[in-house]
Amino acid sequence: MAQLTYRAAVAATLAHEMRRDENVVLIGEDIGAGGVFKTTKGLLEEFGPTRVWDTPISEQAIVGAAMGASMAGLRPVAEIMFSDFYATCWDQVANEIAKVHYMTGGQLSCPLVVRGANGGGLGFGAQHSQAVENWAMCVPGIKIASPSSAAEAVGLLAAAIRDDDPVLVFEHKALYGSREECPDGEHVVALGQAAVLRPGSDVTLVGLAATVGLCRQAAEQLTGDSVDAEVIDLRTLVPLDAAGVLASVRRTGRVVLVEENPGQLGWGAGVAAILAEEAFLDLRTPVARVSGRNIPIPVAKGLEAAVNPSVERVVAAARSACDTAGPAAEMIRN
Amino acid sequence: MAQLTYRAAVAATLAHEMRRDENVVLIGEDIGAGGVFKTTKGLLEEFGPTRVWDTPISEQAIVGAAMGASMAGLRPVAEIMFSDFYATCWDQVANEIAKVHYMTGGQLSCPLVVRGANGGGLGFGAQHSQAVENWAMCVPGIKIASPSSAAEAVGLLAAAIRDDDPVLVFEHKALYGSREECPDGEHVVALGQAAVLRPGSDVTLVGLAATVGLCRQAAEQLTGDSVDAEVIDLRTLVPLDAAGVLASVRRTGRVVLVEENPGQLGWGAGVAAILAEEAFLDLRTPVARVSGRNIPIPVAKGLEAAVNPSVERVVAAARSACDTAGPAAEMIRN
Amino acid sequence: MPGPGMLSEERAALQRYEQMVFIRLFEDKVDALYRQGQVRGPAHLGQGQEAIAVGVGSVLQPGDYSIGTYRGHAHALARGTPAGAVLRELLGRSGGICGGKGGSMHITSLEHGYMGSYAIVGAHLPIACGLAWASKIKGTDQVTACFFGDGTTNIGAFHEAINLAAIWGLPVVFVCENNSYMEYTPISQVTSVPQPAADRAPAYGLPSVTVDGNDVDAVREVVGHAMETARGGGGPTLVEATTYRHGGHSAADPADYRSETEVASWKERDPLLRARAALAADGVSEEDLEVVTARASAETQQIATAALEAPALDVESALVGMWSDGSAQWRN
Amino acid sequence: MPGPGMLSEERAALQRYEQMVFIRLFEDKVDALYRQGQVRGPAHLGQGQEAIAVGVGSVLQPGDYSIGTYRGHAHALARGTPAGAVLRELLGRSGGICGGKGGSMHITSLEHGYMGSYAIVGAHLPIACGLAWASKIKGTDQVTACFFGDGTTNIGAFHEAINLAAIWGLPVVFVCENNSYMEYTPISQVTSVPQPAADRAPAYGLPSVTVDGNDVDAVREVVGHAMETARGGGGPTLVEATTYRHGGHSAADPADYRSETEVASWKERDPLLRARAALAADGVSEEDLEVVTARASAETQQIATAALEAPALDVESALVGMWSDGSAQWRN
Ligand SMILES: Cc1ncc(C[n+]2csc(CCOP(=O)(O)OP(=O)(O)O)c2C)c(N)n1
Ligand SMILES: Cc1ncc(C[n+]2csc(CCOP(=O)(O)OP(=O)(O)O)c2C)c(N)n1
Ligand SMILES: [Mg+2]
Ligand SMILES: [Mg+2]
Repeated sequence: MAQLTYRAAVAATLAHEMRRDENVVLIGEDIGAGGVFKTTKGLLEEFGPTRVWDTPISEQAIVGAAMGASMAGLRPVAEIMFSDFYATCWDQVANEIAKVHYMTGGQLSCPLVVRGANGGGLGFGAQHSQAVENWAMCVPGIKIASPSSAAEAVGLLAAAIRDDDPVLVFEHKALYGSREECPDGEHVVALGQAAVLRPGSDVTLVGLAATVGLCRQAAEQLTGDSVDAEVIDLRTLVPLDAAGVLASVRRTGRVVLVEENPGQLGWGAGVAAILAEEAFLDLRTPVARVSGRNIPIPVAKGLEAAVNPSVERVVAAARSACDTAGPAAEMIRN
Repeated sequence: MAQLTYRAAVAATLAHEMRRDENVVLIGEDIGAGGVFKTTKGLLEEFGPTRVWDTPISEQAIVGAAMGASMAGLRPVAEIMFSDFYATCWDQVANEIAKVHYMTGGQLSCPLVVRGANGGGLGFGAQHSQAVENWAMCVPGIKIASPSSAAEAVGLLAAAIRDDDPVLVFEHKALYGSREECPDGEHVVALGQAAVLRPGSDVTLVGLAATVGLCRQAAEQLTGDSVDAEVIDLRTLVPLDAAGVLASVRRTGRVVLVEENPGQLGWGAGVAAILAEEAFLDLRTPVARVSGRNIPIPVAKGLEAAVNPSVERVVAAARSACDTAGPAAEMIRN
Repeated sequence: MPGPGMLSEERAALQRYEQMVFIRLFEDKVDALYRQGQVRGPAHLGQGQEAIAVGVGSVLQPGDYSIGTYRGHAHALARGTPAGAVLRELLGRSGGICGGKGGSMHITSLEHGYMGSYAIVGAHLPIACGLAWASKIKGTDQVTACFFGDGTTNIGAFHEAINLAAIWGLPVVFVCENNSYMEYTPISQVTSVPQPAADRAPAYGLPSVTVDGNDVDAVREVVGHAMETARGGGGPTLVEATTYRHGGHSAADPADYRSETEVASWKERDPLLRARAALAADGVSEEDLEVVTARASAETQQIATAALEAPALDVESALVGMWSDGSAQWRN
Repeated sequence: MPGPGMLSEERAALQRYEQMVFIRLFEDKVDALYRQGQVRGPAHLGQGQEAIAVGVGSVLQPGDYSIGTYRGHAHALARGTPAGAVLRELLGRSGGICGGKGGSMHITSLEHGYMGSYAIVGAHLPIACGLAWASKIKGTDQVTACFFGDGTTNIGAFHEAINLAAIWGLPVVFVCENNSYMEYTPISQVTSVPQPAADRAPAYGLPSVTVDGNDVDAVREVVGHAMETARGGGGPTLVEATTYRHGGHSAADPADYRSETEVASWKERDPLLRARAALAADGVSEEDLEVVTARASAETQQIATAALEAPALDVESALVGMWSDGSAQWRN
């Protein structure tokens, strides 16, 4: 076991997978110098320029080249520095990579990974702070992972690289500095399995990436109100562990979905819709969501905090769901 | 009143608005020749090349130029021939147009429209058949309209052009040939107001663009089962007439959301989530969705039909919601 | 089969001619079936442009990659893709090369190295780079040929792809089929240089290479040379081949934005007539040439008959095949 | 103010020098405040590149547009944007030019014709086309200046924008600030031609235009000429100005991928030293030059003090201002 930061966990996993499989090659901007988030540090030195390919600022070429190479049998891992930049190569991701296996009747496959920094909290502004895993969830044919901790970064990235389908890995930039014990050697977290990080009986808090931390903190605070919250880390959106969430919600009867996506249309809406269809009888209170506000993300500290989800908002939503003496009381039927 | 096809309604409205306001200019591929869907027929002839601008195949330049021109006071209407191609200029739409007003503290505005052909049903395949209004709904800062008929095409497009914010208009390509009486002269449908096309008391069917027709047909069929369905045409996703849908659902207690978006994450999930949060006590049965399957769209006729929503699926969902003697019975609590 | 008395190069030339004739008749047949309402979705045909697909195809080796567009029937067929499976794909019958999921715009034959037809303009140029990049990394001597149109030279993906191929010295030959039109708009009206591809080559440190795209031998020579360069580690070439599509942008397009004289003048330069004249000049008999045409015609007819009789697709197949394990589950 | 006895062109030259000095000191101050943790988010500074912003700014007329990137402080200031409002924006204090919503990467001043700083590489080149397109449609004689870096020449939006500007003859001057690096990667390593912008100009039917970007007078002359061409209906120019950033890609970047000798050699070519030497050669006294520096320094200090004392932002302002009516309602 080694203490690793989330960013080092990414670099270590890339190295591990590159040692394991010579078909794993890296492509991206400034990755040779270690990457702007230091997630590829040391890899050019270890693997040389035939495995680590520095590119021009050409996101379409980067992702398109990864696609072509994967069709020819390699397992490229492309970096999109900030996930907001997916917009500059969205055709390659949404229209080509996601569809080519299906539309060729299964002839071509894309065992590739695209990874990069996602999410807000660091004052990077409207064009460098978005959580855009909802964009990807709109498009059938791509898998979506988003680790909430260093150890998960290891396990999910390894699984993504080994998967025979295209996987987008959304690393959360506010977590890069977070540190945790990471298993040595092989550590692979199967895609499509949510983790129950804290069992609880009163309310289910569901998070992804950075919002998992909000859920955990909220759960701590809620113990003060004698609310016993279960915390679920979704880990992947596609495949989605709907059964895991449903099982928890059926037990607790209450749920707060905590997403950084704008509530207008984020993964929280996707999960809420499933609950509304399939856990309707089991819910004791309405589904609650804590989402990013439906607004671009501002830079100034207080302003950004007002837009992004917060522990306070999670606690309030959970309390309102559980507080049988409060305003939610009349809404509880069972 | 004139009988117009949906495609002619688009052309007529563009002409009407161009006559009304000389700041309205058109930009797009092959629009001078009338456009591949004939939605700009006759406009180059009437308005000349200083109002109708034929472009190279350069979607980023098209949408970016529209943005810049709108910042300088024009009211450009850009055509993106097939909405799938938004992927090639998604940065301009999602990261620039949607955000520039907010991130400049209100200094710059983008009173522009981007319009084009959306949706499936004609065998155009995975890259030319998507309903991608869900992509746009993921991004705060853009308005979204999608007319279900020729008269609505007139009213919503006119409203979009006159709006001071950016509006994406998703015309449904399977509706272009549909024909209807359209009001002469001014006809503007305010953005953000859903229409109740058929009042009913048992179940609310909510559609958008081509799925409105599915809802109407389903409502007809359901009368045979003595089910009185209310049909709502959402018309716009942003602004969303959530109040209109909530009011209907509070009355009927049952809802089927009928979307062409993949159910994985489409507007149906967005509306379902709102209902799960805000109409929980009023729902007599679980929220039901009929969505596009979570798969790319195939070409062959029967295959495409199996992926897209159908009248049969709407009828079945509505029946299941209403059939108190059937398997949904035990789910009805009120 | 060309007569046994012929020299082998002469035989090969006659085979190329036969391929061109076959592709022409195949496209004509698709056009006819389209008009009968048998082809679902759009069909972008390539009559008039056969010399490029066949010329390039003739210098590709087995194991090489090629990749093209929605106007891709010829490119698939020129690699040996079974025409029956292509036609069944267009008709939505069982036995289609993509199982009815791809249709006309997405014809693909992995087995023949034809790595797909793509329907978003420009999108496949970066993908072509990726194929060539894989060959470079693996150290094989495979070459990738990438077909695209004149209109494609104005989209961003073109620029990013050619630059990447150039800096990495990728073994890819970009073949621009300049047929003078994007859809309805003349390319000259929307392009800042007269030769949309060749005049851009220097912007990537590449020489300007043009070829008469209606002359199959010229295409062979120029592209063959580019391929040998690529195979030898000399990097990419951007070739502009001048040609013309006899029909509209797609089978649905009457193409009345073009003058009759323009169309007529290009039909005089029909690549099939040119190839036939060249063969005749080289001493191939009228009889041998007629045999070729008759055989291609019979084959087309036979393929069409069989395709129209093929069983319908299993509709349930629509709901599988999204993931590489054959499934389409996105949640549990 | 430069002394009253000076000729007006000499006074203007001294004013330009003062603007360059002020921008340098402003950026130095931002750097210092960044190091103190006062600046939230990234700050991309432009020390070393001042001659381009000031040279171009000096030939723009009121009413003209300019547009730039995340490295945009200089471009905003060179149009007359109040430095205090820029600094408050960076510090997230009230009175910021974008209300604290934009920050360093999105400095904008509509009032001064500076139509925004954009943080996605290449995105603003099409927008610049749109500004110029509007001028053309309205028949005004406004010109748009569009700043971007060498790294930007390899992204698709660059290609689409320059082609569009060229075919429509738009009144826009594209100014590439070639500082030899994208972020950490030397531009030569990822670009297929030695001069990333100038060597691409012919691909759009435009002449290759280069200028020493550290010589404010040369920039004035070359860009001024391009602007007159644009204003007179002669269409766009693509100018490549060679320069160097003294610091890292952003204030957080130690830039240890560059050799000390490389940095030192460029610091010898510092545009401020060059301008100062030119002024001295033209007879401007040391005293006048020192006055300029002292004034710029005092102003920077005063602005910083005021900005640091400015009240905090109203946090609620985050939740409004998405739509042009000032609201942010997306549903009822
Ligand atoms: C990004 C994108 N924009 C527009 C289209 C619509 N479209 C399909 S083919 C075509 C013209 C392409 O012209 P060219 O590259 O010359 O190829 P050709 O059709 O002449 O073979 C257009 C505009 C598209 N498929 N993709
Ligand atoms: C599409 C996109 N890709 C990558 C980035 C990250 N990025 C920001 S600045 C930059 C380098 C830009 O280089 P250049 O154009 O030379 O401008 P400079 O920073 O040198 O002024 C990169 C790669 C981005 N902002 N947008
Ligand atoms: Mg063409
Ligand atoms: Mg640079």
